Amino acid sequence: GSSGGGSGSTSPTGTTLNWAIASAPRAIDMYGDFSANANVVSSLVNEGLVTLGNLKLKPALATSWKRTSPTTYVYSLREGVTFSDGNPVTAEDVAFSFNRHLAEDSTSQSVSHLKTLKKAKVTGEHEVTVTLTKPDATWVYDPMFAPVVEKSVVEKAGEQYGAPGGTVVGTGPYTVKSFSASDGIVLRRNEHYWGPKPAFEEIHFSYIADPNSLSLALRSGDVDGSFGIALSNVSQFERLKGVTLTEGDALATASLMFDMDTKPFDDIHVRRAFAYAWDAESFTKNVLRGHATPANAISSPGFWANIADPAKVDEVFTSIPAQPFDMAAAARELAQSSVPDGFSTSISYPDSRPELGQALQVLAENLKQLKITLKVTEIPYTQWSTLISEHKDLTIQIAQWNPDYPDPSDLILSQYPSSHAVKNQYNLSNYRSDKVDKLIDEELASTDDAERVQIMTEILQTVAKDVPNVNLYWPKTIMAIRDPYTYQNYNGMYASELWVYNVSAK
Amino acid sequence: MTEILDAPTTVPSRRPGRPSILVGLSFLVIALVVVCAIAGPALAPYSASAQDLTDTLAEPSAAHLLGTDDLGRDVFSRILAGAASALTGPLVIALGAMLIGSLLGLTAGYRGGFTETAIMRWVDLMYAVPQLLIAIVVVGVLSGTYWEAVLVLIVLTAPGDTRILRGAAIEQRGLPYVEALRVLGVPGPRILIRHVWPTLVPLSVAQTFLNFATSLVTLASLSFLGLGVAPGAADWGRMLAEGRDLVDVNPWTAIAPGLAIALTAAGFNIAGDWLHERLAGRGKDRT
Amino acid sequence: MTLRALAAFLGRRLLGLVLLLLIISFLVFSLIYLAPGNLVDALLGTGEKSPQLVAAIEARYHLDQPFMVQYLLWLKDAVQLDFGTSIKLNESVTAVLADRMSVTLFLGVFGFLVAVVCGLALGIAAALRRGTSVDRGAVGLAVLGVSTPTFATGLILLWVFGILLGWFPVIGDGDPTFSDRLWHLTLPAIALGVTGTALMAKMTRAALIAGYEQDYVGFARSRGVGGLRILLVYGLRNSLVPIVTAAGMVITATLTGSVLIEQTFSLKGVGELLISSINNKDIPVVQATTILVAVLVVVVNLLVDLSYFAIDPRTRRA
Amino acid sequence: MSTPLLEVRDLTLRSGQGRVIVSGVDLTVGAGETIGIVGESGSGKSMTARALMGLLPRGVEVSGSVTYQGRELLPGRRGRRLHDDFAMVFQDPFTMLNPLMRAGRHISETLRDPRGRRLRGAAARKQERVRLAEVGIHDPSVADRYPFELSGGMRQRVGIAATLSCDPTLLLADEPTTALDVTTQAEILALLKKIQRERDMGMVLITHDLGVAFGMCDRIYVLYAGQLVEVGPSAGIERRPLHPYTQGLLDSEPPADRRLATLTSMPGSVPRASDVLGTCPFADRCAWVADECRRPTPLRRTEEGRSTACVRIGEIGGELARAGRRQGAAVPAPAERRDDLLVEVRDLRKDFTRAGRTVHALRGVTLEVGKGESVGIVGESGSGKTTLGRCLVGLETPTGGTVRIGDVDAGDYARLPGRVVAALRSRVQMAFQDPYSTLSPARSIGAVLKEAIRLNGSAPGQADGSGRGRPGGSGRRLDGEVAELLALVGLPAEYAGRKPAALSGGERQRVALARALARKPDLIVCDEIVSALDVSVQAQILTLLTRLQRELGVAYVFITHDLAVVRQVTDRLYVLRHGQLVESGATEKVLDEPEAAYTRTLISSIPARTEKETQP
Ligand SMILES: Nc1ncnc2c1ncn2[C@@H]1O[C@H](COP(=O)(O)OP(=O)(O)OP(=O)(O)O)[C@@H](O)[C@H]1O
Ligand SMILES: Nc1ncnc2c1ncn2[C@@H]1O[C@H](COP(=O)(O)OP(=O)(O)OP(=O)(O)O)[C@@H](O)[C@H]1O
Ligand SMILES: [Mg+2]
Ligand SMILES: [Mg+2]
Repeated sequence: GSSGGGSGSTSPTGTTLNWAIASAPRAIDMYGDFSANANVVSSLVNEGLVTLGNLKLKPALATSWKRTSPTTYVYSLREGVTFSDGNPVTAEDVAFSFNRHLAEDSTSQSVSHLKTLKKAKVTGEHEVTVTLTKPDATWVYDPMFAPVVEKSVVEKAGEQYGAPGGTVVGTGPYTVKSFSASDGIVLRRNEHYWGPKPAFEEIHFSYIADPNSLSLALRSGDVDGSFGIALSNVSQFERLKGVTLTEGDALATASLMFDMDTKPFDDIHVRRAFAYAWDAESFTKNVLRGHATPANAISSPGFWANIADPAKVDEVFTSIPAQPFDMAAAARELAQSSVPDGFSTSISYPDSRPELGQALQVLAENLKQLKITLKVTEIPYTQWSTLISEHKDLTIQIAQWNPDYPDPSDLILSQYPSSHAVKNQYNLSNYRSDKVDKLIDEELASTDDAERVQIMTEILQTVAKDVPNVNLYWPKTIMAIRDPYTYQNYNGMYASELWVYNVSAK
Repeated sequence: MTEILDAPTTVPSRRPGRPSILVGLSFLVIALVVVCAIAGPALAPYSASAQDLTDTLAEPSAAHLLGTDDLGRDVFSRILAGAASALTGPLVIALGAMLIGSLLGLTAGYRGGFTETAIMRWVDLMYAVPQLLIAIVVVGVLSGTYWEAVLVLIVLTAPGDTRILRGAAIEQRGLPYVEALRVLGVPGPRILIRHVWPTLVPLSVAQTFLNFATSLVTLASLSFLGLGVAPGAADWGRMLAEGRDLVDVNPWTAIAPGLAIALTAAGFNIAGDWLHERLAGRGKDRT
Repeated sequence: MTLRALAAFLGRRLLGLVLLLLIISFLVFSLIYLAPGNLVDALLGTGEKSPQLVAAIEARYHLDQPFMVQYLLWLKDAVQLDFGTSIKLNESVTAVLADRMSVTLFLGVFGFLVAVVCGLALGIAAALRRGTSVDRGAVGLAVLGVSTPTFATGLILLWVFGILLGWFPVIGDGDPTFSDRLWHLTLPAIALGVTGTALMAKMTRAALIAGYEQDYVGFARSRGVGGLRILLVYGLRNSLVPIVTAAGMVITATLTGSVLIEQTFSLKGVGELLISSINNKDIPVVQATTILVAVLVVVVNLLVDLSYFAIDPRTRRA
Repeated sequence: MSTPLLEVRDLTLRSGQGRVIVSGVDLTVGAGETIGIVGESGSGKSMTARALMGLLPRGVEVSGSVTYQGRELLPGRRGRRLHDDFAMVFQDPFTMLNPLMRAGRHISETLRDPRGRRLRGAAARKQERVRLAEVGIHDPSVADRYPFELSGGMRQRVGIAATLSCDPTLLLADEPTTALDVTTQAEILALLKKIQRERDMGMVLITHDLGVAFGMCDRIYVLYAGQLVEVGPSAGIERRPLHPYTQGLLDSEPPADRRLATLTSMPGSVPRASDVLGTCPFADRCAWVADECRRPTPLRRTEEGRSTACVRIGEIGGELARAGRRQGAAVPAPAERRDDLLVEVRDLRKDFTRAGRTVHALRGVTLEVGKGESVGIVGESGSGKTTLGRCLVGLETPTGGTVRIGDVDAGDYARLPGRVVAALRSRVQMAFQDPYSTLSPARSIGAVLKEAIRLNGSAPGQADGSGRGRPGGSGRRLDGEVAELLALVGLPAEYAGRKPAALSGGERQRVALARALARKPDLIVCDEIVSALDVSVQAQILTLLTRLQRELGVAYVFITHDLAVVRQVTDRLYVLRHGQLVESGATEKVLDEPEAAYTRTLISSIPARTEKETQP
């Protein structure tokens, strides 16, 4: 194989699609690797009971499901589906696919997305019943995170299941032809697939992390497309001939988090001063070239589409207080604070998101006027994730939070519960509000969309008043695709969709 | 074969003290960089960090000689401001290496015995793995800052100086003037410091210039890999790495720092070579 | 030099090598151990992590053991040439390295050849035409070569010959066929070879000039020995020690440069692997790669030293 | 004289900057004739030879005319021999052979078979054997050895054989023996003469040794600062030189057969050729200088076969001859003074072990030096002279035997307490051979001398301190002492401010002696201190040494391989061979009535000048 995706000459024929992902997955199986990077591949090979299509929940291996009690869901399985090795999918396999994440010695990477899962049981030849530990309005999405695997195969392969060179057997439209940690992945059409036949005979994935290299690969035709182009590099791709950039809602938020347990960020005036000093308008327009919009809440409007109409969503966001860019106001706030003469602090961002670095540099330049020195450093992604996971000496952090499922409670849930102000959870502000905690529990227990919208709006309003974080901007997600292909309905959850059906020739 | 027949019979001992145009230019470049390092911010039309978000990635114009970068900062001003960091790091490395190298090299060469063995084993260890690679591993693994990178490079550069000075010291140790001083009754440390070292200073200085050039390139390489320098700093290596992404829009964001690095390094290399040729042979002015 | 003396020499050097590898592996291991960031986060990123999950992963990679135990466990396997499984890539380190080695080796050998051939040619031309514009040109090129960071050279070549002129592919290492590899790796190899070329040219020039100053060259001339024979038998042959030494240094420089060049040209080689493994705290890979590089360098140095015996009869019979 | 083989007219060499190196040299060589070019260092001998070979360094321009058998050869092609019939023997056998090539290959590589192809294999071997035999090497295995496996004499023979491989008709030999032992020197010269006769070649012998020139050459060209000052048959010049410089050279050359009361020496040193253009080059050093010497002084024919550049030779001829005669008087060596022993060496042994091999440099040497006495040590190269000297000053630690200096056992300086070492240092000093590296290059002469003086200031017992800020007196007093020391060795006081690089070799050697004298020693070990110097400067230094001995009562251990020199400055003599003493006794006695066979060989190897010149 070749990292360049072969000679590239086959792409226009339409039988092979050459796609770039950032790096080699650890496994083509969510259990082994749950990164978006891996899921781009995995979602074509493995299917869950449900899936997403244009941000809407869709049946996949389950034809329908019922909530029989606040904590019980019954799934009816699609009949006549076989794995890529020809064996039929049994209810046994489906139950196993849930339960294997919960095993005593499980090292499943997707287990945190199955937090409320208690157990899956076979309750009929084509029926599986799932019980939860507590009511969870967002459970409906969660079967996405437990794709269906063949029990016998997984048990035989053990730890090596889905690893490079190891076996993977799924029910998706593609099956793994080869998988090397260095040379890339080749998927071949799964002839046993129950659904519509995808257009491409093969999909070749190559690993290209560096945006420059990616643009070169697109330019040369070695690669037909790639998701998630870094916003700071978009201009480079815009100039490529024969390459279309497609923009979608990322459902993400770039956010600056203050550790409210640490001086001087325990002082709301300091936090507000930061918020006023952030020139979101200018940054999103001039630096990110319009590929982002100023934000005033952690859950961007796109999240709400499934539970509220656009007018309602507008209403929600206008009701959330905001601190628009205003240096005078920032100065006023700081003057009232415990540190009126300014102070000095430092902040790190992950090297994988250069645009966060740009944002910090812009912010730092404005803070300079307030005599606040913000030292910006770039660190490797791994180190950065340790930094925020350790939950020690947080002081001030920056991150772009990405969606797991298209429901506004997704990011609210990870950011604001006081129970998440601990190690390996991401309430990085150490924000503790009894009111918000209570509202979150209510929201999760509710099954009524209007009610949930109502509660979550209240949460966001409350949080906005406390300013535990500054929501810097809502980024767009951008993908690049070469002629003759185009891509429909691109959005930030591309990795959870059967994205290959969105690719079509012009 | 006429070409080969034209070969030199012997090479004239180049008259020292008459630098070529190239050497002159090198010293000019060095002088220029030094001036920028000292007075760069004062000379620059803009502050190196001043942003103008309404004028990002502008092409060269009268207002911005080399255009602006992604945050609307003036590239020309940043190049001028970058001279300071381009000079200080390599300078500290080269001088540090010279100091350590002289100390260890002279001691090893003059004392011999166990001291020499210990020092030279250390040097061998440092030589067993490539310099830049170690720097990458250490700085990368520790996510070191610029100054940590500088520190690592001092440690990695010093063995070269040590080796050279030890060789020279061994050579000097056997020379009659050192033996004469011993017979005269001059104490060893004094011979080393007052007689041998001054003789080797020119060699050291020439080596320091070469080390400077190497360190400049190495630090730039580290910056290119995102190691050491803070983002947004007016550092040539970092600017080149960041400019690489913008080369389509304003190529000067990459070309200018690249040229600055290459020219400065070339300047120091040429000057170092010239000094080597001119100074290192001093003390044995016949033969 | 007798066979026994040679064996003793080799024995001593090999012992030194083993010692060196121990020291290096220990230093690198402790370095990574002490470094910020941890493996669990490398694997799970910023996903929420339950304590059980963290414990399970730590147990799997012995992260719950004390430092020395971890190192000894690693060492025990390493002695049997088992460098473990890459944490990030989930593949055996040996397999990953073998995979990556083919590109790096190709690139390295190619770059080395470029450096040696061009460097020798430039050096010889400069020495023979000392003081002329040929000499100044060659010296100028050499200086520029060592003064331009490898990655910058790479970027320029990539831009000019890959993008503007479109003569060479700009990404990847091509099919495993020799010709495609050659075509894909030409630009990287040239970029990689530039520093080496400069080094080689400088050393060759200096050695040849010094060589031509020797009495025996004048004596040979006075006997009417031809220019070509003087160049080959008197000039180059006698300059072989510094030239081989330079070649050894070029190999080291090539190894280092390949890290940067692989980044520039997006090649999946050992250098790229090293950088990403460092970032990912992939201890087994960093360990094995460092050891591999150290072994390479030490073996090259050893070969260079051994070549002195072959080159110079004085060292053999002394 | 036969028809000229080679005729050189107005040969002028200029360096890149237009500086003249050699100007207006005329030479003639006939077939079967040997001419000599003599002159001191830097006079342009080698450059002339190189010009004739076509081996000039890049940047040196040649003009004039060189005709060979009537054919003009100049300008010739760069990097190419001027003519294939010319060949050259080089000075240094240790550097002229390719170290990585078999000895025999040097001989056969330029040989061609009848079809013009380079000789290889058996044919080459055969030729190598034959040609080695011609130069007196009958051991065929020599051809297969590498140069480093051969002795200096062997290498020079191989070199000569290689030179002859192109069957030249004109042989140039640039100081072919200066790097060799006295005994080997004689053999090589004899060999060259023999081959020259056998082959009826023309030969140009370049040497700075008048004795050698007289013995070998038919005609001699005396070169001084790039100009010929005298030309004539050797016998004529030896009998009666027609130029003050030639006379000076003859006078400076110490005679091997007797000791002179004083060696006359010419003042000053050789100027640069470019500085004396258009004047008599010797004017500044000449006792008879007059205004007309400041004008161009071309060679003028004076009598049959003789020419001189001296314009005043007519007026001063007689005086010149008398000046030479005045030097002639021999003096008896001082009586033996053995009563007051300064140094006593018993059964001294020294082994060097390097790379597993042991060299026995000294194998039991016994030696005594009395107060104020000058003791010579002679022997061929590698006989252990230097090692012996270094043991005396503690630069080497003897393997066995004893060294007593005064009442101190000075066998191992490292074991002695610092106080004792300090005392020893002020009694025994050393001077070295190479004047160019005997002084710290980075420090001024004054600083060097002051440092030595300060070491005295510290009372014995605390001498090994830092040396800085010792009670050595005020700056002014130090300056005064420095001036005194410089005066003692005949240098002006302003030399204190100079760096060694600004001094000539002779001047450096004087400074080195001054530095040794600064410690007011009883004994100075002089290791070949004049062998790197020109004869005229050598004479100055030797005169200085005897004066110092007389005035200060300092004793010398004088190490040399030059028997003529040793006779002039020593009272007693030790002859060393392979680290063992073969003979010792009063210098006169050992040299005039040698007992050991080895001593006789040594003496007979001296390229002796005849005794004629002493005749009034
Ligand atoms: N390559 C060169 N370029 C310019 N001048 C040179 C060069 N080589 C030698 N000279 C000068 O030419 C002069 C004559 O040198 P030459 O070697 O002929 O002297 P020499 O008589 O052979 O002395 P020696 O007895 O020391 O060998 C010297 O003054 C020297 O400085
Ligand atoms: N430092 C040393 N290491 C090894 N061998 C040595 C050393 N110094 C001298 N020798 C050997 O000891 C022997 C005597 O050397 P020494 O220098 O005393 O001779 P010399 O009589 O001074 O000769 P020359 O006339 O050439 O100066 C030689 O064989 C020499 O190779
Ligand atoms: Mg000469
Ligand atoms: Mg000696």
